[in-house]
Amino acid sequence: MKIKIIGMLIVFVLIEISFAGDVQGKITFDGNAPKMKPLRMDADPVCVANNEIQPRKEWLVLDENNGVKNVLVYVKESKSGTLVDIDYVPKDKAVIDQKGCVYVPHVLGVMVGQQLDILNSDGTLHNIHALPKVNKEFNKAMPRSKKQMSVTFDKVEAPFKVKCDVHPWMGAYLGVFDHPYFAVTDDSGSYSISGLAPGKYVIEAWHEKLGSQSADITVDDSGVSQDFTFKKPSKKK
Amino acid sequence: MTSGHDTADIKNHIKVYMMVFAALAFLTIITVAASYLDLSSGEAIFLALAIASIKGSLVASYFMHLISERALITWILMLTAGFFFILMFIPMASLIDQARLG
Amino acid sequence: MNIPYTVEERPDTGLYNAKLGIWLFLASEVMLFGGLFSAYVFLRFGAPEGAFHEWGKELNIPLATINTMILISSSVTMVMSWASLKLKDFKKYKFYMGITLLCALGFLVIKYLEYTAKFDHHIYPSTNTFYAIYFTLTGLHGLHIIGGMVVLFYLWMPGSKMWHSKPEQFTNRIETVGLYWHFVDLVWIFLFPILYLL
Amino acid sequence: MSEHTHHEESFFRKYIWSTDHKIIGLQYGFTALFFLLVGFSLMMVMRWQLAYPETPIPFVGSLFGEDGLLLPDIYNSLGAMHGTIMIFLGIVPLAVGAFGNYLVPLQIGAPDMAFPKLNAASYWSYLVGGLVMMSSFFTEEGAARSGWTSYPPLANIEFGQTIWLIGMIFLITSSLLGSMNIITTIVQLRAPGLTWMRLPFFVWAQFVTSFLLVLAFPPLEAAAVLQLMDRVVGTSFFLPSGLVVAGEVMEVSGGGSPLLWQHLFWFLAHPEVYVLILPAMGVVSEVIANNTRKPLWGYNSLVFAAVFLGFMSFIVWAHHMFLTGMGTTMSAFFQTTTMIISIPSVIILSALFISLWGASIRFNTPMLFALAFLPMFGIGGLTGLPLGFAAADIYLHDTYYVIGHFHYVVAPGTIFGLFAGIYYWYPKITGRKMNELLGKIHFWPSLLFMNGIFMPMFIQGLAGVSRRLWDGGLEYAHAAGVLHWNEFMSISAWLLGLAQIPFIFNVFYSLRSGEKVDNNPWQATTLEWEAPSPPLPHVNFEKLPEVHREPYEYSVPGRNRDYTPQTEPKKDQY
Repeated sequence: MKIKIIGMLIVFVLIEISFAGDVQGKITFDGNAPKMKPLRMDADPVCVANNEIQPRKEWLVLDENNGVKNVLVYVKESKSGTLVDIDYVPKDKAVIDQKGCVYVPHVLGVMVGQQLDILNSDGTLHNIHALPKVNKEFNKAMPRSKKQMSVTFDKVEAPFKVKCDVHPWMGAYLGVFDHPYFAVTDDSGSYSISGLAPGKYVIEAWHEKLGSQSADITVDDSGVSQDFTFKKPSKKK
Repeated sequence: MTSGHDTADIKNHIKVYMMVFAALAFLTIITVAASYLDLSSGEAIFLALAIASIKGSLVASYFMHLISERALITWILMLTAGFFFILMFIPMASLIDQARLG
Repeated sequence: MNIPYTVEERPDTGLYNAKLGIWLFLASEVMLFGGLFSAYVFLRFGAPEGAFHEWGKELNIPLATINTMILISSSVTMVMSWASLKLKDFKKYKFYMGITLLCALGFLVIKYLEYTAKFDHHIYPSTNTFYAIYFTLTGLHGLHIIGGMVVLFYLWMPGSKMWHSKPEQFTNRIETVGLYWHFVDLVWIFLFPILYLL
Repeated sequence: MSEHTHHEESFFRKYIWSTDHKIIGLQYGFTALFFLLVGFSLMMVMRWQLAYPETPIPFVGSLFGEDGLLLPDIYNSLGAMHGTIMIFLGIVPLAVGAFGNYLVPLQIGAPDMAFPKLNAASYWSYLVGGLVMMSSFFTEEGAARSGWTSYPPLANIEFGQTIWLIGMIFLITSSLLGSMNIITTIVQLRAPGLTWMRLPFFVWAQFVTSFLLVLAFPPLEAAAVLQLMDRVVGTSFFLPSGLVVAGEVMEVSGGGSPLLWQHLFWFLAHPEVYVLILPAMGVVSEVIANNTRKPLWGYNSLVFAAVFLGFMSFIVWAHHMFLTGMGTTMSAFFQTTTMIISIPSVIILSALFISLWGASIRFNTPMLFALAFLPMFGIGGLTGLPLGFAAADIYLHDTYYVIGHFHYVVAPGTIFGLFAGIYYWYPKITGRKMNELLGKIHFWPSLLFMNGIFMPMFIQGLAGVSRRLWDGGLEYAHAAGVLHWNEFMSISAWLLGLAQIPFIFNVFYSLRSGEKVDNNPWQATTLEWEAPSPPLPHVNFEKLPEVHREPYEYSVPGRNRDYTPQTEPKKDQY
């Protein structure tokens, strides 16, 4: 009897997963693309040496079709039940690297309890300083010999800034979620969130300078597409 | 000194305590009343601290028997008072000195 | 061998040990409050002209005046309880000591009312530097009152048995704890004008 | 007294919850020596990072993370805790708690301290404070890392500081109780005939020290309370408005001043320097008087110098603050007082040097340490003068020069003095002498390596190397020429650590196998040598001593012995 129930449950779960829909879309920017200024890294010779081409600022990165990179898109809430088991923690680690004295990636989502590996590929002193409001702030020096350290976050939090106290130009943004349904747009501004159970959701796109937009979506077996268009920021920087 | 008190002595003391009590109560009323007067801040500070000092010395002299206490205690307290004022005024003086430089 | 001069006075200094001890303790207390008063003066000088006066207007002067009276009274009853022991009147000692404790309790109750009134108006130690030093000074003074009450209560109830076995030492104890109590009163005499009136 | 019968006390009553000043003194002594070792170990770890930056630490590296690297945060913690432990948990408890407790009642002929229970409370408060401090290493956020000076705003932001403050409040309480007790004991319990000018200089040193503690510590307690309020309740006593930390405006109510902390802190911390050095001077004076077999030269001037020193130490504190933008008037005032305070120090040192003149010196281990104290303290004192001048201080401030300066005062200075004391009074405590050969094996390398550590610091400091650098100055071009000294200093530090092994061994070895001695093995004059070795529990003396003489009547012409105890009646001079 018990086995039967468990078997049914497994089948049910499998069906759920296999038929779960994908959300995908593209973020575009409407307006004249501002030019990203090059970063001046002369203060630390190692930083200059570690970059073949001088990196530029990253607060608005567009491709030729105005697709916006580095937008964090995530399911904000579900209107049909919970999103995921509360105890679910992904086994994969998230990774952020300090490479060429910039953070790679520039925007990142992690789950509550998920291990985030912080790498130092530069061979110089970095000091990673996260500025969360809800989670615990941390401020750790990583000398050149310290190649890796790990942190986890234990509370859900909207994207917050991470910076380096040694190199003032370095910055990254980190969002913490209690579900795995989030994605960051790629070079072309596209994103894809997979595995959502059919139902109604609110999804939100967040950008560090352009603000955030949300939309109601209904996911069915065939998935759904949701694009966003961001306008030029009111105050140019 | 204290061991030498006889009964009459103590009874005299009690009279003094009552007088000191009356003086303290009176001075408290005066200082509160004075705070409602329209004084400049310098005058107000001077008046309030003067009254407080009188009250304080009444308590110290009579309730704490400092007026008839041994010299050793007085010396220790004078030393303490000296350092107390140093602690009080040198940080303030340094602030003023700093302000003077602009 | 017992330690000499615990009860009787040493001829050349004229003091028994505990009296010198308590005065040294009070000297250190003077320096403790000296540090805090110094902070008060420093912050007052550093604040904008007249700001401390403005900020202090929220305080309740009538309540504080009553509290000043209460504390002065407790000081009188304290010295009276010692005088009663000198007159070998144990009953009166109990009476005066009881009143002293009652006054101390009254003081704390009024202090509590003042504090809660401030919190109700969303005034906290973090509001500005005046309230920072106000709460610190009065809070530390309140702790001194509480500490004193514990000792006074002990000497009023369980500790008073000593009167029957060692009356002189007990009288000395009352004198030393009295010195402490008057000192706490003395501190308040200065706190009252600088916090409430200026 | 003999008619007073003592029933046997249980082990706990006798050795743990004791109210006997001798047991408490020993408790203080062992705890403080343990903390000294801990504080020194922290420094040995830090010296690895300085000598071989960013290489894994051998042996103990795993304590600091998987890769065995000493990260800057932990380096800062170790630095802050090294200072705190050495000063507040090591030397002050050893100098005042242990030596003061054990010897003051004996030297003034008293049965115990004036307040035995308070004495025990003082020790337990110290122990709790010490454990609280140490516990901060094991918290998630780690120990305090803002230096032993805990300057805000850094100290307001950094982790672990709250525990540091709570620990300090316990330690301050302990010191206050202890020092009130010592003053009362000295004033009230002097043996009959022991007038003020017959007190051994050690007692005078303890007396002045205790006054410094009683009057200077409370302002730091006030400051600690204020900083605790800042950290816990959100006040801004030490945080100015519009404070920007790492590019972000801090959300504080503002209006405070970091300078307030510095004033309150240094009001204690400068007298604290004399708290560290005076007891050692006292010990050294006793040892020198005894081993030169001569009266101390200028006993009166020693006493007045010590008292004057104590008094002046309260009005020099802002010479630590020349770089805070203090005005020129104040700088000039504090520069002047600082120069004045060097006078009594020089008087004391000169008197001790002159005491050696024409003496036939017994070169035993305590005397070697005492003799080494003199030039070492001399170097420490003289190198302090440039720091007292505002103009020179601007260049030298916060460099390794400062570190070298005060370590000469405290490490080969005070600690050598205290070692001298341990070797000198060990026979009184145990009834046996410490092994002389082991003592010399302890002394000579210690002297050598102490200088090996601290002398190069002057070189680095004069080159301008900052004292707080985790990599020892590797990143700075101006440090390049003097960086090679780091390895030399570090190796000296580790060898100094090795040199302490004979001492530790000696302490326990001599307990059983040391040469048995009578009550007065050094043929000394002061009262503690009248008591049995070890002194009787709770009463010290078989018969209450009476004093008839000056403290140091050595080699008085016409007497048949080269020493005359203070208790010897004046009439029958044989």
